[in-house]
Amino acid sequence: MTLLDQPAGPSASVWPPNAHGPRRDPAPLLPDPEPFRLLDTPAADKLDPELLRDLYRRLVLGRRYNQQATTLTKQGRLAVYPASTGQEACQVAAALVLREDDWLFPSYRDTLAVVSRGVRPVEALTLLRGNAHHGWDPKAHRTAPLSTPLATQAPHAVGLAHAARLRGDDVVALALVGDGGTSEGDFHEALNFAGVLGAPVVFLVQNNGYAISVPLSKQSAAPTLAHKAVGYGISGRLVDGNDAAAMHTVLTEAVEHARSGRGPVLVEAVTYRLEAHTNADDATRYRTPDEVDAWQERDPLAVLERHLRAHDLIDDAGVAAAAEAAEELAAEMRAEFHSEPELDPLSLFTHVYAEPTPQLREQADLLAAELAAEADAR
Amino acid sequence: MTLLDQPAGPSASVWPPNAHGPRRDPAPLLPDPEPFRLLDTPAADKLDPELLRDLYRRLVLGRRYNQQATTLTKQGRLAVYPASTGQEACQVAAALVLREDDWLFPSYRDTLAVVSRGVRPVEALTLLRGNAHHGWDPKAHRTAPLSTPLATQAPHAVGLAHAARLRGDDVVALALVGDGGTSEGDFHEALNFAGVLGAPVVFLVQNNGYAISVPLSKQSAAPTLAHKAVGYGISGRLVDGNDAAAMHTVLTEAVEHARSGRGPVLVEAVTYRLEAHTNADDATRYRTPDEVDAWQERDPLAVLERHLRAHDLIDDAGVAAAAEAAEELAAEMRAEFHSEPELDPLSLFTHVYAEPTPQLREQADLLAAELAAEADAR
Amino acid sequence: MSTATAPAAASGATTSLTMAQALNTALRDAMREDPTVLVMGEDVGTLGGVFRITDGLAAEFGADRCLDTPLAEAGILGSAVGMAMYGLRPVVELQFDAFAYPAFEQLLSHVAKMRNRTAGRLPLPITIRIPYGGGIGGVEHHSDSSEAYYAHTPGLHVLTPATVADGYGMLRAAIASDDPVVFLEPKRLYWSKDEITPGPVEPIGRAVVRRQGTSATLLTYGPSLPVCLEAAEVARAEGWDLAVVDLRSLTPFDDETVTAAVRATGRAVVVHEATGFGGPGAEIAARVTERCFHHLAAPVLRVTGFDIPYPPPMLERHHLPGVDRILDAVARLQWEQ
Amino acid sequence: MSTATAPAAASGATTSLTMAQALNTALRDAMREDPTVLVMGEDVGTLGGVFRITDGLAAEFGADRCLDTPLAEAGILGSAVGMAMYGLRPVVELQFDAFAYPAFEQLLSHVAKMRNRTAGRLPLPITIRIPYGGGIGGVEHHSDSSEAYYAHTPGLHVLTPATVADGYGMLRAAIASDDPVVFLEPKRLYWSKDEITPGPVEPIGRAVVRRQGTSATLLTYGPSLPVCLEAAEVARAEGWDLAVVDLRSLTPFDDETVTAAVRATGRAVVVHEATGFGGPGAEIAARVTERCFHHLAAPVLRVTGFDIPYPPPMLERHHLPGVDRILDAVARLQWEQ
Ligand SMILES: Cc1ncc(C[n+]2csc(CCOP(=O)(O)OP(=O)(O)O)c2C)c(N)n1
Ligand SMILES: Cc1ncc(C[n+]2csc(CCOP(=O)(O)OP(=O)(O)O)c2C)c(N)n1
Ligand SMILES: [Mg+2]
Ligand SMILES: [Mg+2]
Repeated sequence: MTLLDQPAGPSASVWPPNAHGPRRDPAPLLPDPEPFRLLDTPAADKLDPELLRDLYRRLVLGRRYNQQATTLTKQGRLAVYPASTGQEACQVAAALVLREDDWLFPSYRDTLAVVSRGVRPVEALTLLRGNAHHGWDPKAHRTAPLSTPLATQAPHAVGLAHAARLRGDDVVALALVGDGGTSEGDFHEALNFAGVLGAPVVFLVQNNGYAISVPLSKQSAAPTLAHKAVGYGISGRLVDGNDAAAMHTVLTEAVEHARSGRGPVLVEAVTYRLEAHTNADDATRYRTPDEVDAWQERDPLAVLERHLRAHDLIDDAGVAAAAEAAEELAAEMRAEFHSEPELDPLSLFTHVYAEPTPQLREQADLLAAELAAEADAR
Repeated sequence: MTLLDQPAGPSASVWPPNAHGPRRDPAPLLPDPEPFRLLDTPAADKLDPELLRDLYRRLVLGRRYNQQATTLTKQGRLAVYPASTGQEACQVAAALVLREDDWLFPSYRDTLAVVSRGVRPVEALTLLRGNAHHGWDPKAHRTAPLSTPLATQAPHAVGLAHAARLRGDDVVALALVGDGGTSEGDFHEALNFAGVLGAPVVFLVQNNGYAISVPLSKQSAAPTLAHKAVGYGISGRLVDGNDAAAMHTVLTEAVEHARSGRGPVLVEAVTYRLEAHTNADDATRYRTPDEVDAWQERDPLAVLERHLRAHDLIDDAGVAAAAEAAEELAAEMRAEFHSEPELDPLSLFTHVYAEPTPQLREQADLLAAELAAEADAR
Repeated sequence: MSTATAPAAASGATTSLTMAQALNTALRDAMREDPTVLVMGEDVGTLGGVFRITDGLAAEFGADRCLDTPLAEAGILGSAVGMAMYGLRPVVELQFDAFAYPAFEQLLSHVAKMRNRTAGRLPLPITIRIPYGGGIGGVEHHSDSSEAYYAHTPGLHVLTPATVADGYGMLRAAIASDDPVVFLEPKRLYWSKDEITPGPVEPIGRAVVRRQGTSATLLTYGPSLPVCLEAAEVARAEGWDLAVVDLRSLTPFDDETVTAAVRATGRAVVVHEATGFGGPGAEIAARVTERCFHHLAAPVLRVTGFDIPYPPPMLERHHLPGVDRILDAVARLQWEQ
Repeated sequence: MSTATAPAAASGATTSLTMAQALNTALRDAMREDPTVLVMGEDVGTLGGVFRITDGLAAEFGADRCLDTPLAEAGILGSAVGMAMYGLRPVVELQFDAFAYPAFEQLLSHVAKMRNRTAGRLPLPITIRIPYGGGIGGVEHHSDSSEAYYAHTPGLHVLTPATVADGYGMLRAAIASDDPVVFLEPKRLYWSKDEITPGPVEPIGRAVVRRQGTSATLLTYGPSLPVCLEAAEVARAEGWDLAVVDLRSLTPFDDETVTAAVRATGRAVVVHEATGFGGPGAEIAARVTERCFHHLAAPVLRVTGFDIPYPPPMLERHHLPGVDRILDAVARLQWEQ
């Protein structure tokens, strides 16, 4: 089943005319029983080699980004970093399938998706560096701030997508949520609103198996998380999140589905968080090295590289070029984080309101006086 | 499919060993496409006539209860009354299928279910009378207070059911929610917890087509509300809520399913609110007389009486006896509401905490002094 | 419930309206003037809201601009955030005070903080209308006074009108604000009636002295304003000439007006329905004392709802600050010094 | 993050523990003594909690009594309500202050009100543990001080320990309480260390004078207690002898101890991290002034977090009440009269 096959009209009913209907056929909403895959399947032969090479270069970049950011935490340049290592195919595809005027709603782990949209790493990582709550211009990049309160960004995406449609723009919003985030009430309310409004929004759940230490089996008893879609009358898709080609295909279809007015889509990408929750976490407390090793085998980067090599779509020079570009990114990151950020304590009081209240003006004066006294004392 | 057919084990997967699985087969969780009905079908022949007559008597009682309560609002004896007229089959069946040690979690419209559990009308209606927040002893009747904040009682039911199981009791909790209530985050979180914990809880959604003025079509785009079950890995059932026999059968199965450790069940009963939202509501603003008329035809009381008469299971004397019992209930209600309730203003301060805080003691003294001064002035 | 659709009120013309009609008119005028203004919430469309404040708006502006939403308050406020990010100005109705609680995470973690988090790049011009307070015989969860939660949350403006004219003017100002406003509508004043002359939109944040007085100053807002005015009338017979200040805005707070009004009399009582402990009256008493300490002949006293869950209808009159309780407090202002 | 599992502490024996270990020991002792006590929340089981406060409990008591829940705070608190109705005593962990907000409806409309609604028939002995406050370099939403919301809600007890001994003793008291307790754990004191001697469970609601003094009284609690004690040390050099009161319980409030401590010096400063406007300090200042007006030489001043969203890590030190800011306030207490 592809997304293009849409539910038919209401089924016949013995019911009196009422407000309950029309009832829909659930079949087209249900995901395939197994995650959609392309690499290492016969269908892969039809894929555009240039797309695959592009995805490869981006995954290499993404992996290096994750490594460099992790290193920055060790050097005290970042307060904390939740790596998306192992989830790069999801991150990269999420950014790649969007048009420039589409909107991305990332969760706190999704800085790589933000960087893949063109935001500079130092801006994407501002929150985690600790000098400000947020870095980039959300409107310029059509990318909402990282959302730390889980799933709360999902209703924002619905509202924005609906507003865009009201204003006549064929803009799509893509919201990123974790497997843990699907348990939150906001996830439910967002999907329900999206279904009712028919809003052009795509929800991508990166099911990486854990919410910090809590495995999916303690998070949900659903057949798959994609099955949640049917309860909202929206289409569900299940995809191998470590297969960059499958991710790109499914998300492209989902975005097209939403853009063309056929309603929202819930995509579950089955993937794995190869690193700990953040640098502050100790993952050995809740998972075995064997499990991690097995998933290393399905590392999205390795899977794609194997495919490219097996099909002679890349040579050593291509691999080296990708690695070189990644090193450039890493060097840029090191340079950008080398110096201490500039800080203005009085910025605490700007932007609480458009105009500071009289109360805030008084408080700013107090702080200014303290700073002046401190400076005098020095 | 009956509830007794349970999902098989995990399906085979190409996935590495991980925390994501086991994945389940969704098929057994999905509701039938059309609501389950018994009356006016061949299957009705196998029903126990005594059960049908009992249901009939209870429906007659329930209808009269609704009428009398509505009358009490007109006389100013109740502050407000949300009638369950048209939904009596749901209300009565919900109470009837529970064992004495099972727990009921009613919503604000479900006082008839509470009365059907054996609570005296004057206690069931205390909240709506306005003299206190709540009437009956919840533990004695295993019936939680009416929940006004919608769907918030659903997680309570899950917690109680889980606690009972932890304590070794084979107790089931039944939570009543409206179609509107299914949109709330708490509904989602409750069903998800229930699925993960495998808690012995049954959720009965009375889909009466409206949340105040908002029709179901603006509330949900799901094929049916029962389809929401699959997203939580629990069983969904769709039933004709105006068919008392079907309601009784499906709820009995659901309770048995939960009690026997096979997990929670979500039952959607398709029904209709024949009266306005409450006596303060003007339903003509949002629905047509034609629609109401059509549903009058499917009045659960009329449907059952037709069935009983057609199958010679009741005679005029039986009908008269039911009516008489109902008049007795109505008379009892009138008598109980005839007098003004006794009120103690100082009760405001009892039961805020087990022991009043020093602050509350001061405030109680203040009120006591005011009351004394008032009395003196008289 | 009767209709709130107001006689078409041309700006500048004087009309007799209820508070409900004034609010309805404000919404209509704002929607007419600005196509980005939209109304959303439970039952706001076809029904016109349970208090009929949105009556007629769906008919005039269509279902898209007067949107009946699913029943989920976090979803309502959360999607309003997204709409505001895309340049709309949503006016959200949350049906009753206690039914705003499910939206608290969206309110506290996003609505209140978004401008600040993004250094001004994502302002959220959202108005959140909440019918609040008691005195109408509502059953539990229908009479909470939750303004203290909002007032303690930086990033929100917290307004509450007490007069019909303010119902119109302040709601217009709230909708015009580029920052989120929690707009608290005193339920029991919905049916109060007055002549008003809709004028230009005033900036928010100013208190108003509703009654001049020399003996002591009552500081109040919203549903308690009429009670305080009545108390001041009664007090006259007992020889007290009470000033009454209507705060109108809890955030920002008008220290200037309040401080001047208290200094003028040297005695003050704060009056509100909300629970006293940690209520708005605590802040008001504390800041008035900080600013007027040497002008005060007595501590600033508070007459508030008790520290209890809002009581059932038949007992609510004992909970609500009434004329007698206010006058008792005035009497305790150490007159015999 | 290191383990919080404490050396087995026999009641009555003196042990050196961190606050985290003291809390862990309190949970373990309560679970050993009462089989109806159970711990639940996100990551509390296998991981032992992100701050390791529940470390080792799943191993000792099993997954059913130390329950890893799905990630949904309203669901956690809501199911705890049902468990308490069936005779269990759930101890709920909400992972960080701002992640308690999704549970506010359950907290405000059910947990706080259930005993009252049912005239005492459904008491809810639930302890809600919330790591709160700043000072540990947490990114946004990880450093809120939300105690004012809880303290303003009748029906809740609101406790916050500031010493290792109170970490143990007050958590035991909270779990023993038949009423719901919001138990606020100052994150930045988790690693503070002290010798403690676990003793019998004390009743809740009493403040403690941590330092006697004659010049002025600092009123504080939780994370600000060590700062106030340090300020008092520094003040000595400037000739002030400051008393320091640790409130420990915001609800109930210990008027007796606080009033006596303020009357003894005639001057007071309230210190806390939470936003000042409508914060706990407002209530404290207001009620102290009501009770001590003629003993006061100066208005009660407040040193609090500013009225802004909690700042990013690199700026938080400018927001948090520090020694200098406290001493500046003390200096403003009108000494030259
Ligand atoms: C509302 C809320 N509750 C709790 C947290 C604390 N927390 C941060 S990340 C996390 C786990 C998230 O798991 P998941 O959604 O699967 O995303 P992942 O970390 O796997 O990317 C938790 C519990 C939070 N950020 N927000
Ligand atoms: C959390 C919450 N939001 C809003 C309301 C106001 N309200 C009371 S009843 C109602 C409609 C309920 O519809 P439904 O769940 O279908 O139940 P029904 O009235 O049809 O029985 C609404 C919106 C409420 N009680 N609780
Ligand atoms: Mg995850
Ligand atoms: Mg309904």
